[in-house]
Amino acid sequence: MGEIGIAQVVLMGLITVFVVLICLIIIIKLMGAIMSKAAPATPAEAVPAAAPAPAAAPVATGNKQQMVAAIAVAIAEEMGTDVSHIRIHSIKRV
Amino acid sequence: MGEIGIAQVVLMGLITVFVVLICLIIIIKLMGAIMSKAAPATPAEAVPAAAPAPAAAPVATGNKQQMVAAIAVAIAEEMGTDVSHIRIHSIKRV
Amino acid sequence: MGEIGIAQVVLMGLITVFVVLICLIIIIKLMGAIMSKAAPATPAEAVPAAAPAPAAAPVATGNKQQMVAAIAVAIAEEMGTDVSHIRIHSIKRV
Amino acid sequence: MEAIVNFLKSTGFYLVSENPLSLIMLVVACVLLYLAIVKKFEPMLLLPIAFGMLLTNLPGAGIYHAELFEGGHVHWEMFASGVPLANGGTEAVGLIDVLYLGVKLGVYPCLIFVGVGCMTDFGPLIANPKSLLLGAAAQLGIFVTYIGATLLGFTPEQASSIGIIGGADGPTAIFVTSKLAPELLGPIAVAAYSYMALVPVIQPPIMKALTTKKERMIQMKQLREVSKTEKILFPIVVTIFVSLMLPSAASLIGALMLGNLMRESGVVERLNKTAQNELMNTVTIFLGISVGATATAANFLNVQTLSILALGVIAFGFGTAGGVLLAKFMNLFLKDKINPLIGSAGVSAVPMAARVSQVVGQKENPRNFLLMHAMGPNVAGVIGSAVAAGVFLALFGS
Amino acid sequence: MEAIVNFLKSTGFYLVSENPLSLIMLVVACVLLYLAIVKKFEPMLLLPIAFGMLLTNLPGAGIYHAELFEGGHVHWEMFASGVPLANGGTEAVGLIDVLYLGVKLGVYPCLIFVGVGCMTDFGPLIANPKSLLLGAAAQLGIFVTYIGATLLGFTPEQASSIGIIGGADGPTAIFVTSKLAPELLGPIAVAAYSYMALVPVIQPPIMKALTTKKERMIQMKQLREVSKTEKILFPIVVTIFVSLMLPSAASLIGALMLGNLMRESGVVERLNKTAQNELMNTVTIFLGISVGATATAANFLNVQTLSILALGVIAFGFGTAGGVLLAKFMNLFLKDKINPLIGSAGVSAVPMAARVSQVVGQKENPRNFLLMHAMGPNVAGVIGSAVAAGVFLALFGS
Amino acid sequence: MEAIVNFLKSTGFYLVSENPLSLIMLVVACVLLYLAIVKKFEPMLLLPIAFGMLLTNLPGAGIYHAELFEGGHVHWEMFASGVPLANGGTEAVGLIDVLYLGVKLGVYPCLIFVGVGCMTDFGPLIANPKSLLLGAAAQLGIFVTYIGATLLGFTPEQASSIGIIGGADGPTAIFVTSKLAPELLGPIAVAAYSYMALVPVIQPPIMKALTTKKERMIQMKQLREVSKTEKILFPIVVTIFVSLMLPSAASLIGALMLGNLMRESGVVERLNKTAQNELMNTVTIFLGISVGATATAANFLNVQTLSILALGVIAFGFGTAGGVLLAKFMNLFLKDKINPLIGSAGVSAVPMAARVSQVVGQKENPRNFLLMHAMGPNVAGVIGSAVAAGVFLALFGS
Ligand code: NA
Ligand code: NA
Ligand code: NA
Repeated sequence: MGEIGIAQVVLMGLITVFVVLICLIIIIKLMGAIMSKAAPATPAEAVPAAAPAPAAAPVATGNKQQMVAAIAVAIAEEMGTDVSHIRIHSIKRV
Repeated sequence: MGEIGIAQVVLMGLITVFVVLICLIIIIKLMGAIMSKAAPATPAEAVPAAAPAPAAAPVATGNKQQMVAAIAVAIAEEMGTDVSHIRIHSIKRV
Repeated sequence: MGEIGIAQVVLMGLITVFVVLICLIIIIKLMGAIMSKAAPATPAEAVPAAAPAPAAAPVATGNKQQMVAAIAVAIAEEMGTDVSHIRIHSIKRV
Repeated sequence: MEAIVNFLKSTGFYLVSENPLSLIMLVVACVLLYLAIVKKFEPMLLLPIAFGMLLTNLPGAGIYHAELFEGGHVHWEMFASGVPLANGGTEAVGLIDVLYLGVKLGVYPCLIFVGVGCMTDFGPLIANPKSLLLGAAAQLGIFVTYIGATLLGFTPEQASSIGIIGGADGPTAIFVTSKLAPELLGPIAVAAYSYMALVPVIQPPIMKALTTKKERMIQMKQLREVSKTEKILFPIVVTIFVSLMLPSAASLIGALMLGNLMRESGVVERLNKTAQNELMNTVTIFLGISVGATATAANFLNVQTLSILALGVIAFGFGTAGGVLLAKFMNLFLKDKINPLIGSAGVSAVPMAARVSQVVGQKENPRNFLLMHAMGPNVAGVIGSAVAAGVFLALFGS
Repeated sequence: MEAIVNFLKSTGFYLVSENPLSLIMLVVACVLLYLAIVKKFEPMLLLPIAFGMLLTNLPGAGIYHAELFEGGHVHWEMFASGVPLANGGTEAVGLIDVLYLGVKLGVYPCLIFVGVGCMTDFGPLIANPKSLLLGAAAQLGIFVTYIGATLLGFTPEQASSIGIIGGADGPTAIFVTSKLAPELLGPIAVAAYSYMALVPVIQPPIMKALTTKKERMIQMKQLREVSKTEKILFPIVVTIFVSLMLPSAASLIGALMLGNLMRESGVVERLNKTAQNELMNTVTIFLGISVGATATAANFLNVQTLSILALGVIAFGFGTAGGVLLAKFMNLFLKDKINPLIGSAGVSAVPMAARVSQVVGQKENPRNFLLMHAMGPNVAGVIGSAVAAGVFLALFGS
Repeated sequence: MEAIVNFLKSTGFYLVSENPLSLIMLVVACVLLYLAIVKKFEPMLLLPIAFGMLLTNLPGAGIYHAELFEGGHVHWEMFASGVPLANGGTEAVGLIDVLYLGVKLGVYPCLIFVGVGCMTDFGPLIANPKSLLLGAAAQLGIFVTYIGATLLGFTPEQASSIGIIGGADGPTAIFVTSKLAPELLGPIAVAAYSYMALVPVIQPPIMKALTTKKERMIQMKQLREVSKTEKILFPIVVTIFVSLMLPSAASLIGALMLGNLMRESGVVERLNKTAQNELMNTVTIFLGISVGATATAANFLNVQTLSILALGVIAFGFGTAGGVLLAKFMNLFLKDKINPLIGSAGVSAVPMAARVSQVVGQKENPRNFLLMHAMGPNVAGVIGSAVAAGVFLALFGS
């Protein structure tokens, strides 16, 4: 782009950064406004991307409460540690 | 490097290997000497790279027997499968 | 391969697919016949590629308390180290 | 002042005004993201494909340059010196240009097939080798679609690539298309993965239309157990035999069976795990965004794409019908009847199509468990499509 | 006898006598290893960088050849036939020559950004979009440094690369530098990662100097909860909007947001995990040693490097000040006051800078929890730096 | 009709009739698969190698084309435009063509060495540096084999590559061979990994023949504890010193020590894990099938291969003897006697050879625990072989 002064670069840079980020503010606010109208906010915390808790539910039968707790904790934390894909196929009483 | 005889290659090779490795002996001994002077040896075993031991405490309470079974199964499978995919096919009362 | 009609392509394609897969049927049957002659079938289910179950057995016996500690440490480390390397640094009586 | 004008002229908003079709492509990409995320249409591939489509259609972004691969060749000199621009300058190659090399050189689909092989249990197929006939019959859709595409004016190379959609195997479709008709990669990949996700919608009506209630209630004998030795020999024997019959299918079959051998041999568990997890995931990301990136407005927004989407449904439909009908035909001769519902699983789309057989069967007869029986034709269909792909590559490959 | 002499002449000890500066570089590499291992200065990158620096400065080792990338081009023919030596022979390409291709073609920084996106929660930013202003203001350091570097005689391309150090984002700095001033990759990477590690030392005095005790004690309202839908839409919307505004920022923003979409969509968990773990770790190793390898004695041991190290501090300092001062300015108009300490987090250096805000804030007011509030400007700073990078690439990119 | 004839002529069965030797190679590949799977001979590498050998010998499959790498160069133009065929057409590059680039450019062996470094504990070597002498003596096999190979008519480059089999380090052997005599990659890799698996068969008779019962019963003093600092300094110091002494060994030693530094530093645990798991596994698969693919009938089915297999045993045997004999010689001067059984571990083949020392020792004296003492020479052997490799590369490298 040929000759371009220091001041021009700095001004153009700062202005661009501010303009782009201010536009993003507006976009986010619009998005939030539409969301809150469209639906009564379902908070992300209540629907986390990976929700290990429900997996415990079917297990929570019988009098094995503590065992269930232990397994659930171990598994849940295990899931937290990156290793992936826990499947409890069945827990049988003998 | 043009013509080079078999004997030359073999001699040069063996000599180089021995010289380099003998120098390494000297270097390691020097390093050890400096270390032992610099500080009263902190053995590696005492300062393991990653020592998460404290996390064990909260687990070691509560109803032992059932927890043992649950956790033992979890560990066993973990060890067997090495990286991922924990599947509890069945848990039997001990 | 120059000019080749639609019908030719379709016929050749379907015939090839069927011929190849029918040959595979014959090969599999032959293989099965040889197997059943060679040895009294050792079912795959009985010798799974990765059989972690036995590992649980030795764990489920003996002095419970120390085992809890040991296992708890193992789990804790497992959690801390994310993927592999189970190292039991110490097993203390609780 | 002039600088500012230049700057504004370089924004995407200005460039969009020159190429407004890319806006439509952005909408298409967002629709695909919606299908992937909300409708859960094969998200593992559709999400990266859709994002690649989005990135490639951002005017001026320069993340993918089709010029680098024009004429079926890789233009290394441009990788070295940059891509020439209209204004005489050059632009550095972008991220997806580099990633696309793996598609162009046929590496990604093969590596994904190694991972698929690691995850596939051919046991049900070995236990019931007749399944292979159903897996063969379900390739009918491929060839019917080939006819249709040719009649619609596609070249034989393009018609082959479109036909392979009916194989319901993403990697096979992408492998063939990248060799024979790379200009159609975008629409074919989108069609293949979308219809795979739609298998539970497309198949049941066809399955019900072609079978009687009595047929759907047929219960099948339990499968025999398969020895470990057979499972280990299977991938070796199949690789050798199929590759000798049809050398052009060797890459796909070889990759699939290498993975399966790593699985069944049990002696390379570390490699098996990496191949089916991290390696496959990495390649899936790279493959998805690269394939998506070929879907530029020029390549995607034309009547061809609509034809491909229409032909794709035909492919899945005829494949389903082929499998079901051959099962009915086989029942004329068999003592132990086959439930024709497992025939539809021959289109592959592993394991979705097998589950559809199970669900449809259980609706008629709640005690009917067809899943394992359907897994036979299901995995046979993968081999069948690879063979069909080999035929096309042998006939039309350069 | 002659053979022995030849052999001795080929040892590094002899070669060192011809190029004693490489010894100094070995010392520098060891100092960096010390900082990485003992002082824990961003060891994930500084350790590989330092080791790459060590390898490249071993005379005669031939692990990296700058000639392969001279003139901004990749010389494929040398990859094929070896690198010509002074004595007329050729030498095979080395390990880092191959790995460096990923830097040269801009692949590694983008892939790392995919991983960063997978690990970044933009929730606090969406909950409090005003954070973006602080993230913008903290880019002040970039432009102040640009001025300084230009006045010191650096070319505009070099000055831009040096300025981006102030963005406190490693991948962004390396991406821009590899495009605009690859000869400065070594010192710029070292400066960027060292100062990121020094954020807890550089920032607090500036933060305290520019704020009153009362300001530092301001408590902020708890952030609202952000819906999953907003989190999913965010990466898509930002990619499209920013890329249309500034196409040259599309690669970085697109890669970051692809990763974030993989995270937030929740439907591609396998891909998300691989992208942020194994893929990112692999690329980090390759990137680190490649970047380190560019730091040869000729490139590193000159007054430029000292200038860059000095300018780097200026960049971080002015960035910190910019964020803090804008927060104070905004407080003139806001009813719910912002604690200006969170402004400094706008330089990114995620999540270190946010933690600094928390620590400094808690020292004045033990019940003050600024961490989540500081995460907003913190992640906004990543976007801000990518935008600033886009401006430089648009102005000075080939 | 003609089409069908053409089609039949393209099948592998027809092509086999023109090149029946490939059938023999398929049998060889199956034998190797048997050794890998049933006999568990180093399956991690032998299984991929054998499968690569199988794929490359399927006539017409076109998965690997030796022409792409003819004359020691990489022919990029063929990667771009396809491989010319006899009939004037071209064929697209295959999967293994692309994967082989990593061997050709020397990347895979180095990356595997990074992983090996991550898994190696040099503690026993640091605790007992005398081990290095045993690790040096065990390289005797390399040079004896070099003499033998030269006398059998091999070129010095080939003889070097064959000799390195005696180093009992797969990556080192493959690195040297890919640089000096790529045409021998197949047989050398097969020999190296087979004999490594056969260490428990080859070594014990030699060890017993060269030692007295009394010597085998020697108990050694427990090793001192090694400080963390020493373990961290070791890889840095070794890299610098060995690379300055012998620049041509820098790639191998540098890669090994980078991995070891990542392990011992403890500050880059994520990188350490990926390098020794997923990265290493991926590279192992790619390396194995690429190396196997070079074993075409023309390259493998000749008297050279038999010579190489014979020379390989000689290499292992003399290496074992060298280590044992030097230990005995050292005992003439030492107060604390060395058990000469640990000398054999100097051939590397980590950790198999060390286990052999332990087993043979315990047979004479059940309370004798030699494993940790044998680990010293064992890991020293890895350094020793890399140094020997460096000598050959310095003398005969282009
Ligand atoms: Na199929
Ligand atoms: Na920033
Ligand atoms: Na060795």
